[in-house]
Amino acid sequence: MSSLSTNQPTPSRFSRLWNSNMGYSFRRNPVAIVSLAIFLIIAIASTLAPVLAPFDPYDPAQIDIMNSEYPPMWVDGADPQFFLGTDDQGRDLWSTILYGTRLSLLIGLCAVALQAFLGISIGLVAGYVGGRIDSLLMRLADIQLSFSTLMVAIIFLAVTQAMFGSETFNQYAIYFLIAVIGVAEWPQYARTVRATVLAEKKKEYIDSARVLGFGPIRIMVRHILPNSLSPIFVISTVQVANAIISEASLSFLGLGMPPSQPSLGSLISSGFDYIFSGSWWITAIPGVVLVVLVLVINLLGDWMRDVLNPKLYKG
Amino acid sequence: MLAYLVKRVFQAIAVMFAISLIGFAIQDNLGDPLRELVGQSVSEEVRQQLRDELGLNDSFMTQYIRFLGNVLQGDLGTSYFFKEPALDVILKKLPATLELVAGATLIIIGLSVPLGVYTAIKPNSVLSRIIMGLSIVGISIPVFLTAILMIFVFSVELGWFPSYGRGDVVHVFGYWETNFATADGWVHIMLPSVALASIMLPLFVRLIRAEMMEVLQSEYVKYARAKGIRPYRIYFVHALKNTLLPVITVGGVQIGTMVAYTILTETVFQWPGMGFMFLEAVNRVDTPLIVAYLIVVGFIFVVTNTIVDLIYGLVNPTVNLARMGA
Amino acid sequence: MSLLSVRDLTVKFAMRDNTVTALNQISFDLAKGERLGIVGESGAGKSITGFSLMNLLSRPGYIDSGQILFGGQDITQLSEAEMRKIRGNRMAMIFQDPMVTLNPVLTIGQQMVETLRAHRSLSKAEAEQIAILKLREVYIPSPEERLNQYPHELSGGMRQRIIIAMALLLDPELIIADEPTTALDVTIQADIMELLLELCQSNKVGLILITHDLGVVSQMTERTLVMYAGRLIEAGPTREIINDPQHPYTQGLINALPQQTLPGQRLKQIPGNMPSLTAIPTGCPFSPRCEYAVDHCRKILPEIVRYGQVEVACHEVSRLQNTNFEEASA
Amino acid sequence: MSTASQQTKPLLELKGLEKRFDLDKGFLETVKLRGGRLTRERRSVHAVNNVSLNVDRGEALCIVGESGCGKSTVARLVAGLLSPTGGEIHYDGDRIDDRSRAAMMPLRKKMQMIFQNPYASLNPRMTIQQALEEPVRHHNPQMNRGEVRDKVAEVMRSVGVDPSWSSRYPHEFSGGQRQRIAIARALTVDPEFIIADEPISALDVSIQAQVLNLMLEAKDERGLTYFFITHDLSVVEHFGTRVAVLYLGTLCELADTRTLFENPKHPYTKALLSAVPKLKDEGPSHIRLQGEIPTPINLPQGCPFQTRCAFANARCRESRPRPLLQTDGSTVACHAVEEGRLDG
Repeated sequence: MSSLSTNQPTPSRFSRLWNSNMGYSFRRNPVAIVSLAIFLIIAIASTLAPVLAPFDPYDPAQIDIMNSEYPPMWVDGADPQFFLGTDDQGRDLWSTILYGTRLSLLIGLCAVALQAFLGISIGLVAGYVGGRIDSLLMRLADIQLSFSTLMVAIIFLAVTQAMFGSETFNQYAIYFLIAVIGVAEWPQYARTVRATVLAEKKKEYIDSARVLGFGPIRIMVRHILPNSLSPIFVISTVQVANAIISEASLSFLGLGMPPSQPSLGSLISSGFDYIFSGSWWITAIPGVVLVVLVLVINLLGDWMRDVLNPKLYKG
Repeated sequence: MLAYLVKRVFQAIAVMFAISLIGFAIQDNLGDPLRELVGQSVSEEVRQQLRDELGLNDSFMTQYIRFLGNVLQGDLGTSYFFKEPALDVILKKLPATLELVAGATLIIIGLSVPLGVYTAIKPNSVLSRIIMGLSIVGISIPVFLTAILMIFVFSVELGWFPSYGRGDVVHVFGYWETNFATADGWVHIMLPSVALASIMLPLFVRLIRAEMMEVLQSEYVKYARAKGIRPYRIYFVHALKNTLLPVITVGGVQIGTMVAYTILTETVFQWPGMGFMFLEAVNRVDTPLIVAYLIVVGFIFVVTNTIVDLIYGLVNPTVNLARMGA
Repeated sequence: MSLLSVRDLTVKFAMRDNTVTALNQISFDLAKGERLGIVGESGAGKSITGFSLMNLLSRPGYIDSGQILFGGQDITQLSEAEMRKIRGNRMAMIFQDPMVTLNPVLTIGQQMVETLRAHRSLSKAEAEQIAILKLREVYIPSPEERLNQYPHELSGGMRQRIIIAMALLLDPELIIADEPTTALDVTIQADIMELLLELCQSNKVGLILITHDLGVVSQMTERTLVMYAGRLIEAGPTREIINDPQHPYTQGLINALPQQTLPGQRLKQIPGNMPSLTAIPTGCPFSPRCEYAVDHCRKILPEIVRYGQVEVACHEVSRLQNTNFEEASA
Repeated sequence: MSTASQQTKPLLELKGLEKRFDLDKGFLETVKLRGGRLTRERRSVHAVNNVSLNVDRGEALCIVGESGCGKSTVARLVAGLLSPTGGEIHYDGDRIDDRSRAAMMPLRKKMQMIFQNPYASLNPRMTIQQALEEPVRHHNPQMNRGEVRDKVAEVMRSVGVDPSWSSRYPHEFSGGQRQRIAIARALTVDPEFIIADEPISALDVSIQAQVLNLMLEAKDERGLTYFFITHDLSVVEHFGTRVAVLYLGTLCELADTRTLFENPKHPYTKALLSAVPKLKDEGPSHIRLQGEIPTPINLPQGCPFQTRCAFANARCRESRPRPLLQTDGSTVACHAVEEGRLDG
């Protein structure tokens, strides 16, 4: 520290990141590298689904029920047209999985974006303003959390489905899913953000900003928020993984994406009926994709937690 | 302590009140009780008359207060499908679900503490790495997929365990029939409990490990070492108690999650519990049953959470201090 | 024979890509019942010295080389189980912050009894009797009641007294106190220090007092070690070191105190900062901040050399001393 | 300094300053079961009790006391970070404690604060340049980029920090350097009054001297007035022109530094002075205080120091002593001093 050399060029943002603690630990961590690679492959492949998929699973003209339940290539009785086999309705499994993964990821990311928006705003306000508003918001968060997202989502979706009827529900299922997963999980963000805001607020640089006469919004956005980012990053990864699982679980129960527009969860669900008759692949292959996707996100989250080591809200 | 108790109970009542309001709103908007009562063939005049008699034309508040009054007396309406009081239908299914939750809880408590403590004490051992690796795989597999996988492996391929139902149950009292009295019952409850535990167990192992590792870094653990206390006493007397305090609160929240997951496991294993019944009720648009389920499950959540909070207050010697502000 | 004899103790920390030397060839002795002060600023390695003596370094720190002879036995060679028999029994430690040293979920009684029973086969009742006796020795009012209290029910000063009582439970030969009063108020600090001094004298216990406060060292100890950047730079009788410091760093440290300058005048500051352990300069580690430093100092590490009652690691002092000796002998 | 009126008007005046922190968050917590009956009790921490003092232009007033004596609370009240429960704060003749944030703005340029922990007083996500530019821009919106940059460079040089380091983040600096930067940040708005809350107690001895010297220089060069909070009496003796001793939020003694150190009058001041370990001491020789410090939640009736004071009598236990002016110009709040009981 005492030997600070002067006149050193300011390094670029990327090289700062690459040479930072985070960059270093990433380069040294094969699990993180492989996880990120797999995640990127899945994300890119599913984004490019319309290009990569040989069939369009949403187009009834391309589906022939006579093609149903062909096993994957490496099993006897396969049809070389269908690389991973076909499902019970005769859809090409490879194409359906690509589209399904796209849906699952989309719902997961959008739901987390909604959670983050709600939770961060509420958490910032609760933490910074404090007092009665804070205790009220946090009480609400506690109660919301104690009811478990899945429970809230199941009841909400069940009632909506019953109210609107299956057809209308299926049409708007994607929005319902994003809304319910997004709204039900805001306390995760709100509590974490609030806890960091409270911790940061005690630090003297906030007092210093107040003595310098800065307004509350400037302090919240310019000073507190940038210092609350690491826990937000860490829980975001975990939340994406959880949102994908929640979506899959809801679709599995028939309360999410309809079989005509299947996400990974609904694909697994439709395959479940055929597991006893030996057509394991309709369940197993989407299942493996789902687990791998969630696993790599969780592994990245774990790595990030180790590196950033934020104080997360407990209990 | 008194203020704390009053506050908690007060809050629990407020939450139950909110749940009943939601329940009533659902009942009010979902399904037409007349259709269930008289069918389509009755004239509009008779319908209006029936509506008046049933109080369906009263104001929202009047209807809600009547609903609340009925709920407090244990009358949650009559199931359209079973033609029985909804509460009875649920109470018949409740023991199956509670036994499933109990089985899973036993597995979780029995395994998470030793595994969490072990991985915290020996973070670099091969076994710890395997446990931590499995735990992250564990939280990445949705419960229903674990359940399907287990059915496929243990029922379809190996044929060791049955794939559905409760098997032989023994009547205990009231509506209570237990799985834990016969060998067949044990065999049937095995897979569903393990499946239900599969997502919570890794979560708890990781939580206990993280807490324990933090506690092991604390000054008072260093001090205990400096006093020459044996490692096992440090781990299990000094560290574990401090570790479990935050785990208790998280555990309370997770009970709610577990009840939600019973819907998934019960569906896969066709376990005749509340969750399975609820999903069927949803498909049949059996509104009174849906509302009754909501209220019963809400009640279970609120009661367990309140109890967990009170236990935390009793176990933690510093809780009083925190409130004294000293 | 000395109670404790440290020879060339070197402690390293395994870092990301290299190892950092936190203690570099420290040697000193402590006679039975002697009180020794270790002075230095943060990062000098004084706390690490304390923990090394208890063989309690935690990862990534480890003793790289050297010996710690305690009662003639090299404790760096002992197994964990053998070491445990010494800790808390023959050698006790007092930590810095009494607010976090005691376990919050165990009562004072439980924590005192377990210490006794870890080393002696006593019944719980017998152990409690000893605990009450020791609590009385540190002037804790109504000790019987304290046994059933939790730490958070007591003030910081009270807790530090209890920790001192715990250190004395098994009549140790040596107490290592790591900044025992830094977290406490001045008036409480004075009480605790007086108590510690009184108990060490009356029980003939050796004391190693680790502190940054030269005033405390002056009051409490017979001999003093001054540390800088992981090295011992000056050692000797406390009076000598306070009244006539030899090493430029020790001089600077004493002269920088406000009471050494007239009010309102500029203080005699030492320029610069202590080097971080990852970037210790070659030669004398103090040379970049030293007003007497010459080229020689920046290249060659000075050995610690004895002159009369004190030992100093400084080229400049050696030069002056040698000329003095030459003059004296001439 | 030019006219007599300016000399007599104090820069800062605290009049009967009070601060209480309520401990009970909701109505329910105030309800207690006492002897089988429900009663309502409000508990609050009495952090500052009826403190009155003046700070004159150009002086360095030191507030001393032990932890929990309310010295930091006084500093935060003066800085406007807290609002008082009672009493008034006047700055340059104007009342400031009841002002809105907007009304405080002009004052923010005149009054700045330096904090204890240099590791927490700089925003870790801002470079030094950003941290120093922010206040300059905020208070001088008319300045252009170049002027702002020049101002920052000038201030950095004046505290002995190389301006070429300005693109670095706080974690790249040592504690002493950070404290210099924190001082620089306060100086960017050219204040006349600095509240310093234990600015050196988190630093090493050799660095403490550097920072104290810097603050003395800034005082001479910029004509600063200091409100200096510390627990370290040797720093007070060196730095302060006058000293106020606080105990449990109450003013015990207020005197010129010289007078206080040569002739302390309040029994607590005496004990405090004797407890400081001196370099040439042969073993401890302090005045031993009896008893426990009461918590500021349940302050005893009468003198707050009575539980530890060797001279406390019935009067001390009943009525709280008022600060009285002594012949040598100091102010002491003690019945025993008033009655002359200590001299015997």
